[in-house]
Amino acid sequence: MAIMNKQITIGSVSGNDEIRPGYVLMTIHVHRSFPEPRPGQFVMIRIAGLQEPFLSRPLSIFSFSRGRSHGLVKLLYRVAGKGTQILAGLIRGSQVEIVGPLGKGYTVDPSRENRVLIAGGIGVAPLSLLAQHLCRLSGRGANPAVVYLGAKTADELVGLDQLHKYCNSIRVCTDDGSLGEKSLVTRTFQKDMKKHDPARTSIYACGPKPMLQSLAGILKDRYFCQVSLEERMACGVGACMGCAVAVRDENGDKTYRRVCADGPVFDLQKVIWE
Amino acid sequence: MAIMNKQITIGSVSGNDEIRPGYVLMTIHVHRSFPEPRPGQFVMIRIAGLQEPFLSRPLSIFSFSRGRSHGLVKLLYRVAGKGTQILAGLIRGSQVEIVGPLGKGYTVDPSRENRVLIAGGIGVAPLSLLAQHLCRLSGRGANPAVVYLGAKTADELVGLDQLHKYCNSIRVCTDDGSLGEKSLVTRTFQKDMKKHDPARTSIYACGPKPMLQSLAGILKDRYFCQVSLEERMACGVGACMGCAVAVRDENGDKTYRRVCADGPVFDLQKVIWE
Amino acid sequence: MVVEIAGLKLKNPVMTASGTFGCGEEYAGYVDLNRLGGIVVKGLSLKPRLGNPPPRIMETAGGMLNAVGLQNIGVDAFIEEKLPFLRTYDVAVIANIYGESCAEYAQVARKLSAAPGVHALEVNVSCPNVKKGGLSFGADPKAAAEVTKRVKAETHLPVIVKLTPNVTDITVIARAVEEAGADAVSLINTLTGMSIDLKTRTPHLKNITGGLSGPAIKPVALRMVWQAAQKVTIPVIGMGGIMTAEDALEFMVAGAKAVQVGTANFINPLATSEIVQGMRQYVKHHKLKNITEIVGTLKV
Amino acid sequence: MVVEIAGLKLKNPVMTASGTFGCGEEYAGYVDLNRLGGIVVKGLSLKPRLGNPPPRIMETAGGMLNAVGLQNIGVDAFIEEKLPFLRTYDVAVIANIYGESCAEYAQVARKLSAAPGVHALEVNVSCPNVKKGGLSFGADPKAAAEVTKRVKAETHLPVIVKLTPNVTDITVIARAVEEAGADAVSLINTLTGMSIDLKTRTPHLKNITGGLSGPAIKPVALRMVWQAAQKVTIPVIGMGGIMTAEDALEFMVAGAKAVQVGTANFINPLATSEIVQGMRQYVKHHKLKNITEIVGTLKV
Ligand SMILES: Cc1cc2nc3c(=O)[nH]c(=O)nc-3n(C[C@H](O)[C@H](O)[C@H](O)COP(=O)(O)OP(=O)(O)OC[C@H]3O[C@@H](n4cnc5c(N)ncnc54)[C@H](O)[C@@H]3O)c2cc1C
Ligand SMILES: Cc1cc2nc3c(=O)[nH]c(=O)nc-3n(C[C@H](O)[C@H](O)[C@H](O)COP(=O)(O)OP(=O)(O)OC[C@H]3O[C@@H](n4cnc5c(N)ncnc54)[C@H](O)[C@@H]3O)c2cc1C
Ligand SMILES: Cc1cc2nc3c(=O)[nH]c(=O)nc-3n(C[C@H](O)[C@H](O)[C@H](O)COP(=O)(O)O)c2cc1C
Ligand SMILES: Cc1cc2nc3c(=O)[nH]c(=O)nc-3n(C[C@H](O)[C@H](O)[C@H](O)COP(=O)(O)O)c2cc1C
Ligand code: FES
Ligand code: FES
Repeated sequence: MAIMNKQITIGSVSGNDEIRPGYVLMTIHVHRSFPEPRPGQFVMIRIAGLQEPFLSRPLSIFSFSRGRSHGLVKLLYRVAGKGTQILAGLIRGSQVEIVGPLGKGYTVDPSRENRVLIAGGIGVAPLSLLAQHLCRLSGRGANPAVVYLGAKTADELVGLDQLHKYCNSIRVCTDDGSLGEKSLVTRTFQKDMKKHDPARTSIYACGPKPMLQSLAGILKDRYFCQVSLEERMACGVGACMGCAVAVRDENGDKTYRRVCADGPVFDLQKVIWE
Repeated sequence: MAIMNKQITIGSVSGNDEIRPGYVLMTIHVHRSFPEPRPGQFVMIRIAGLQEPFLSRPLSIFSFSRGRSHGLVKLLYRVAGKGTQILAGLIRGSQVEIVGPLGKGYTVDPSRENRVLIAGGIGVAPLSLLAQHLCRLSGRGANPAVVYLGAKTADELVGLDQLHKYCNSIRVCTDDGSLGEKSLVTRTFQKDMKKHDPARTSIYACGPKPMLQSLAGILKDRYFCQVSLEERMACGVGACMGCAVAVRDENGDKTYRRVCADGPVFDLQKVIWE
Repeated sequence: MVVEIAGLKLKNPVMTASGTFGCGEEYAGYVDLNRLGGIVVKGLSLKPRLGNPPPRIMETAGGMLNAVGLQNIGVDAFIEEKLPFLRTYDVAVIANIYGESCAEYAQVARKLSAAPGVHALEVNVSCPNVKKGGLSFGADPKAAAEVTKRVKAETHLPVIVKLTPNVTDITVIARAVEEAGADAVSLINTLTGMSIDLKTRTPHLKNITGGLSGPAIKPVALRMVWQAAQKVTIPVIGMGGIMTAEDALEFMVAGAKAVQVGTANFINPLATSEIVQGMRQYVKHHKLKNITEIVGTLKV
Repeated sequence: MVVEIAGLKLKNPVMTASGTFGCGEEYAGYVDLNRLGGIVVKGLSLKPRLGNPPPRIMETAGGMLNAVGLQNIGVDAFIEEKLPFLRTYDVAVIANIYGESCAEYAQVARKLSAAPGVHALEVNVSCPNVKKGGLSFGADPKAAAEVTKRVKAETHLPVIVKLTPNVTDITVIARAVEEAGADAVSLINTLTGMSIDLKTRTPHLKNITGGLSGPAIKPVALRMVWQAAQKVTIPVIGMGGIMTAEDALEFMVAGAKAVQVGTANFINPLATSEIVQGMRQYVKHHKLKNITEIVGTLKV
């Protein structure tokens, strides 16, 4: 029999600031018993007591810390539509309901010491927590990962400050050259690729579909790359079959997996881009 | 052609305090151009940008003042169900949308100088604005009205402080005697009735249906009494025919009138209690 | 943004839905009626109707139930008391009509056709309290066709038939009234629903059941508009939960040549004019010659 | 709070709705499955089904659309992989079944009837992709009755037939399946709806249309449960937008002997257990002997 250990967390919004036009950092006070999230995990969040937006929204955990009296969950999100717009309108003191941490998250293979993080746009959110995690694993002063961080414009390049806390090797690029190199992040990485020995390298990526798709083309099956995927979600826990993504199963046949429960992190080479 | 002079007001909640268990006083900053409300008028209020609750809620204007930079609308409401519960949860700084002032309000007949206000429970809300108005009309120091204020218990007797600003003749009663006389407000009034000369008296009442119905029985057609009625509303402006109340028309035949547009104030003797 | 529905020119595709905008007077202080595509007035019957006893409305999740019961002053009083006001505006006036029998529909249609300032008729065949058996006119293709024919025979005005969604296949009814001569169909009317007061164990509405409207029904409305638009060649007028210009445009993409805005007026008295404005912006932004270019362009 | 549905004893009237609770595993960490009245597992077909391509879901006002397309591992894998887990609980397990033909329904029913730990069958006759013509089994009283008979012939288990709301008169279908031997009916399944992405002018769902569920449909569901309960003598199981104990109790007052909770699970993983608890409080507060006392007590 399953252990009943899962709960709904009531959190209190202690900050919800537009750090860039259309990008918001939400800080939520939670009970200190909030389970330690693994990098790549997410929460389903909704406004307490409201049914609008009707479905909870999946957001990656951007950062987590635990103090004496409470935990602090940070979410970094882009205002994409109605739901995130309403979330962005929450003022300090508002109550939110959180289910999570959910999903399987990234796995860290200790034998692959060369870690590469590739983030496109808001895809930086789950990779930030991963950077924090890798930093802790590898100890002070070490450089836990090489980061490639891209966005359309400087205005949309978020999360850099946070990443700088953990990594000192960060390559920044923008589509229009307004910050860092003028390049797609996948191209910037590709130019560097030779530096990364496939056998020793673990790649972690998150970003828009076209970016991940092009990354799949670049990496082929020579590199092991874990990607965090997004799909619209209803339940977030694996019950509704709503968040299907097409992947190849063990026999190479197409099947649908649940982003929420079987992912959100998948082996890039298994993903079928429909 | 009608003049297009009606607007929707965006207000900012500057206070929303539970003054008694289940009774909330909301203070809303509005633009200083907010039209001067007549006593008995109401607003349709909703949370800006939200569709929950779906319909706006009608609330009487409890008090209004205009400063240099803005107007202050106060609403006094009872948490009756889902809608008022959500309203009660609004924190300082929340934005609300207001349509109004709406409805016809009470009329003040200068020839009937003896004014009697009879309020049951939250029915005190529109009568408070009326008291303020009468006080202004009759000048400083005068006693503009005799007030009978009743509620189930002391805990549910709200609005007394506000009334005291304008009237010094207030008879208080509660069903259980926990404050003032132990009596129904209609009974307390009835005992006093002889003091009020029908020809010189104008009665203004608001309260739950049973109270108004019993008042109708007490007053018969000897007194002129204006009552403020409540019905569920959708539009608040007279378009949907949702807020029907049965009244007798000029010929004494039953017809339905709109509480929002034809009322909310009606001649008590015309109301048909179904 | 001019659209033509069966010979009737509308300045733009945005009309008010019957029963939600009175006869225009109540909203004239909020909205410039001259900027609307059309005003569909509330349902008119031969004789004045008292309507149902209250409570008549109830809120639901994302919508509302109503059982107004077609309270109206009757077609004669409408012509005398309401039309003169509407004639002061330069806007298409569509009279929504209702009868307890085919003969009554015909009579109401005849009277309105003779009245100056009525530009089209919308025939409400989705009413619960009609003469024949349990089924309403609108749920039976034969009865719906019969009403359509009778009304057509009485009028030179364009005839729009308004369909009920409470049927297994709305396209069957749509085709039946098209064949009977309808110049356009409008859909959807309300879904029949119910709401219960647990405390008293009584229905919230005195009428027991009522019609569900508002955003809650939008997915059903969009689906039916899309289905109907593929099966008839006459124009389809779409409605059901339209709150914003985006909603309205979605109905047009699904196949509606024009739209009606109902419950939204209650939530936001400026809804219609904001929708017209939003459509105009869309036309500009997408450099369309006319908004009608998007009608029925859903890629499936 | 025990209720009996056609010989099947439930600890309380609260079941999970098919397709919204997986096979119980996903919510077992949140809810003590032993405290539920029953678990209706997700729709099972003879062969495993891949389901529809994504996107499969879309939010709507007060509800959601889904077009999962009955993705499931097939009845054999269910018996082998999922039932053992469910058998570790002391809870009624109801298998929701689906077939592309009457014969398939019968086969699935036979297999499940032989499997230990299945306590009842719920026959989903509201599926769009079935063999015959355009109409689904559930919209045609004859076809619905036929499926019911075939399933009944294969099983000793109580047979619940789950009805679609996308019909003109649900009581006709309810009576048809009652006459065909159904032990109970459950309603409603989802309303067919649609949602459009204005930017791309494509449907939000790859499947174009989907099923609408959640509070948005509650008024329609309540109305149909009330109508059906008056026309059949077998128990009615109500569902559609139930979020709280109050909602559930309203369905019972309307005539449902038990209820199912669907979309609410997504919004609040604790929904079912909170509803059971709320019902218990209601029983205590109103000093009822059994919750069933309120069934069908609506005063009209
Ligand atoms: C596991 C997971 C983690 C995520 N983490 C983050 C995060 O940390 N920060 C962040 O900004 N966003 C994140 N997202 C995406 C985020 O959930 C969506 O942007 C959000 O739900 C959109 O809601 P909306 O109502 O604002 O937009 P909508 O109006 O619903 O949609 C706006 C646009 O976003 C797309 N969209 C809607 N929902 C999703 C979704 N679940 N996934 C992808 N696209 C969607 C729509 O197709 C549409 O194009 C994550 C998604 C998943 C599945
Ligand atoms: C013109 C007018 C002025 C009003 N002024 C005030 C006021 O100043 N202060 C105040 O507390 N209340 C006032 N009301 C009543 C107030 O509008 C309702 O209490 C409120 O809308 C209930 O909403 P809810 O969602 O909280 O309750 P619901 O869950 O909708 O209902 C709770 C209970 O209240 C009843 N109810 C719901 N709506 C109304 C309504 N419009 N009128 C009467 N009863 C209703 C329901 O039948 C039910 O019994 C006024 C109503 C009208 C029509
Ligand atoms: C209060 C109310 C009254 C209505 N009266 C009528 C009517 O008289 N005639 C009619 O054809 N439709 C009537 N309707 C239906 C609307 O015109 C419209 O078809 C329906 O509400 C769906 O659109 P909406 O969701 O935009 O409101 C009424 C709707 C409401 C809410
Ligand atoms: C994601 C999802 C999947 C569903 N799958 C099934 C199914 O497999 N079989 C079935 O009979 N009903 C299925 N349903 C319908 C529900 O069981 C229920 O009838 C409907 O959702 C209405 O209830 P609700 O509003 O409480 O969700 C599904 C509903 C949803 C939302
Ligand atoms: S969101 Fe429900 S299964 Fe993934
Ligand atoms: S609330 Fe619409 S007419 Fe009064």
